[in-house]
Amino acid sequence: MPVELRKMKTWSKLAARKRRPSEYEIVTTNLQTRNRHANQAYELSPAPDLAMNEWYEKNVFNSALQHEDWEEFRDPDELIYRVYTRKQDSQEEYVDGLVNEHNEIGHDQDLEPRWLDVLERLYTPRRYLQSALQMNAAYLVQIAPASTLTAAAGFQEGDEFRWMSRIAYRTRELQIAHPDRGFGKKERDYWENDPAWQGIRELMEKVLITYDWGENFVASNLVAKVAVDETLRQLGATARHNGDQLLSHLADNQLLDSDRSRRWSAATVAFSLSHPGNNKVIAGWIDKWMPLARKAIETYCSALPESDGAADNAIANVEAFHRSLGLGD
Amino acid sequence: MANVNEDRYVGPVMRKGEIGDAVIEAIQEDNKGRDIIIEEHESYFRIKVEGECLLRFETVGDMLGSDVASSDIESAMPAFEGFIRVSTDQIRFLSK
Amino acid sequence: MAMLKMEDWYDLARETSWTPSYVRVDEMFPKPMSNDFDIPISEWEKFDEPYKISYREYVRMQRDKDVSAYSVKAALARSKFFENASPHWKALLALHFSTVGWSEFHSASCFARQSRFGRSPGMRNMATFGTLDEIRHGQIQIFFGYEFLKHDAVFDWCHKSSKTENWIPISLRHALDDICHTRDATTAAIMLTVGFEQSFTNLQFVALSADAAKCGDHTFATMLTSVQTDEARHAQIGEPLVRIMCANGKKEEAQKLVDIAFWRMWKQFSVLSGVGMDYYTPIEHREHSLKEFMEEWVIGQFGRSVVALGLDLPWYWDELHKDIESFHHAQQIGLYVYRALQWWRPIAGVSPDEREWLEKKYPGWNESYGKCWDVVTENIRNGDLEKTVPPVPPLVCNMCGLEVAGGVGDHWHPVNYNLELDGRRYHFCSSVCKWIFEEEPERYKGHTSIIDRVLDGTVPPGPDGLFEYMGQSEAERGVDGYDYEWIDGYNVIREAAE
Amino acid sequence: MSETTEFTKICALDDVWEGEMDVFEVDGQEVLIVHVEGGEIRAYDPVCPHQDHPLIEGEFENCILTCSAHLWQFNAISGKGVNPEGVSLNAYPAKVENDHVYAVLPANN
Repeated sequence: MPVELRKMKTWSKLAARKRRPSEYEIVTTNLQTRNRHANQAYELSPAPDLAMNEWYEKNVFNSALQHEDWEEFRDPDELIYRVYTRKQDSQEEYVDGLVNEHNEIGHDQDLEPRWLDVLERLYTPRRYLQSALQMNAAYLVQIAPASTLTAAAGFQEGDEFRWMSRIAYRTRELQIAHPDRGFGKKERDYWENDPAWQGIRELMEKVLITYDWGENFVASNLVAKVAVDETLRQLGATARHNGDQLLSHLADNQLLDSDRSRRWSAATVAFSLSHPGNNKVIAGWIDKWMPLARKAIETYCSALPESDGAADNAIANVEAFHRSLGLGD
Repeated sequence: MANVNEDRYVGPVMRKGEIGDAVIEAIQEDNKGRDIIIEEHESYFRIKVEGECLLRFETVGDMLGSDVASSDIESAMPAFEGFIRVSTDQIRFLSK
Repeated sequence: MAMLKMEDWYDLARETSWTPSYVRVDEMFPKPMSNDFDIPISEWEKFDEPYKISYREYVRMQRDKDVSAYSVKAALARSKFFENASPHWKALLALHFSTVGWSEFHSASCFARQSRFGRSPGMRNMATFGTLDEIRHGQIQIFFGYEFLKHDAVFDWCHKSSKTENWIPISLRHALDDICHTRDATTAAIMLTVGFEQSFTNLQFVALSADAAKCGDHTFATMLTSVQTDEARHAQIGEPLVRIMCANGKKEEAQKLVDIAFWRMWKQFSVLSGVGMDYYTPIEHREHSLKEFMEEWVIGQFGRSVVALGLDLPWYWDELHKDIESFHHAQQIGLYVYRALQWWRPIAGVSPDEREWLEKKYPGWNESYGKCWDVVTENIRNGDLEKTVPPVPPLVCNMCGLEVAGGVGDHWHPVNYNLELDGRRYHFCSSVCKWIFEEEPERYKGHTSIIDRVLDGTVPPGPDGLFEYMGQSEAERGVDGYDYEWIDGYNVIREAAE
Repeated sequence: MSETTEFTKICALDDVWEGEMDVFEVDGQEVLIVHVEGGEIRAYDPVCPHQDHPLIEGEFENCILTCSAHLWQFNAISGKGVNPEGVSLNAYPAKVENDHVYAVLPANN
């Protein structure tokens, strides 16, 4: 009857190692096609006739960040969709609990006016920042040259959206508790005009228009995102000292997502270092973007109450992350 | 050609099962006065309501004896006809 | 105070647009990525998500969906369903899993383009769910396809086909890159969600699921509908976009995007779903023919919604009606006679019983396509297997990448629509594929079909050159799924007659 | 039934990759070969000591072998019960030589 069935243990592309692949490797590797031909990433007219083929050639194939086979990259968390939703559902369950508990004890009503000023100016406008981070992660999804990178960036996009949503949620709660204040009304104005935000906004806008895939990855995931997440850590610490336990817990939870981004980003750097010259390229971009990042941290942190040392702490944490990347001198 | 929209029938396509059955009952309850057609296929029901279809989660919950959210409906609704409007308490399917 | 309802706070989550001042707006939303069609930003910001959901609800719901879908698979893993499935169904599973998994994964990038370059925050948020959904659809289908690998090496193509230069992945990439990946955010959103997801994914994920359920393949049936529950949500991005375009005098532009995308995906699905439903599904398990499913889901449901949205039916609607009755029948003959070019084991699907079914569903089939199969059948009965494989390569359409087959009546009528441009001759299977090319020749003219590549020397010469080029080892060349035993049905008839 | 200490060739090392287990039949006798992550090879009686259910139908993840019948779990290196404790898989001596797996099987009657 039917033709003799041939059998295989795993995908031919994963067979050489003679090790049972993980579910992550089975479902996330080797799925990209736009990394096949330099001038014809997409199956239509080659560059320059097709704008998108030209875009991809210029920004990926001709990027200073190079690797012979990006598809070999692996996310150290081996995160797959069904694990992502499971983990984030648990985290959101926890955050729901936090928000509810604090609600029941009238947390928002009890906050000091001085602290409410801080929330209004430095916390609730962060949904614009989260939106910028969400947009940039989405750029990485569509430009990254390997499916394992695409997936990691996709989950990061989800995380940024998660916190944009939570901040919107908290903004409305604060508005309900303090209807006479600017919550829910003045965030855009702060984001666009308040001096405290201008460093961060300048940094994010400039990252967003950095279309070279390698530089965008470095500028966002190794510098800008790290820097702005460190400003959140400082905000969370200040909140703790000002009786806002809720915000300090929310910041801690958000930083768990940031840690995951740092893990896959650091792993991307480690993976890319096998290609000669990449360490200089990456270090060069970090140096290029750090002045803006420092300025962003300083303008934001100096607006925090009792802010002595906040900016220095944040910058030190960013620099420590950079040292951990093993780029050498 | 059957593309006249004045009397377009709209509504969800529900996977067969407990939720699907409850949705059929709830739609019949919440759309009285409108013509309703239930088409049975091998693995799904197509529920067609003339002009507009209202699906209230509370009514579905009454049929099931448990709380129902839009996510419960979505998980059993692979398709629908009409322009959908989803909110916390209900889904409406509009014909135009 | 209890938890806020989504309506109470959601509006804030879509007030996230700002006016950049450190960079220019046209730098942040460059034209190739973000076409505003000269519609003011204030109009785009009217985008109101028809299908609203919060991140919090999303992860809860999606977690539950996966728990259900994967648990059905685990429960049935030992049922030996696959080992006992007919070669028909195995061919269908191979065709589905080796083309659909990776192409859905790619769609994550298309939604990401909408999240980054969409002009309205509501659209950017909805598209973020789209990105996550499509990662799911890639991963779950690849995982389910992987299960079969230990039974059949054909399923290696679930993982490897995307990068190969086999003619089918070329054809599929060409279509999807055209509508999803090489377009700006607004265009891609309309083409993908209106031109494709609101129409054809229902065929493969709801209609085919009914066939799968009838076959007893509950793992596949459950997975298909579970995937489509996501599609039905994120596909709604297109509705407000089309409304905004129509309200701002850009109906014609929106119409063209839908017309192009719909036709391009019709060609893909006529092969994937058409051959799958009318030839690869065992007849005792067929819920409907492709034509009947098309009438329900596409001609009917999709056609009505396009008109309700304020657009017209695509100009080629009459052509489509004819194509529904013919195109996939012609492609099926090509898939079978050139079977070595496929990585799976194609099914002829024309035993006497099946021919009776085809004649009933497509009156006149016997007098047209049936006559071609008469010749194939006769050659097999006489043992002239080499005569069942045409000596010359097929002519391939420079748009859809599928065989230029044409219609069949008393005679075979392959109509070759062609045109000359810059000294090169392009061939098309239909007036619509040719129309798409002529609308924007720059997009398409530099692409070569698999046959162009044979003729221009890109494909190495020699009998194995094409297979090497397409990434097919000798063991990966398609052979008749039944080793020709389906012919026994005819022998019985002949013996009875004698 | 008598004991023997003779090693029998069971399979090629390629047949069972790291992280995999498989059942092989040699001279009418079945043996479960487990290739633990990290490289160690073990040979076991292929049925669960609980109710003789085939272990191959269970899961093998992170050095833990789980029987699909009642979810009894065993450490794949020691063969000892993890849940419940105090039970063990029936282990056969095993070794790798020249890229092949050998084990000492109970005598074949």
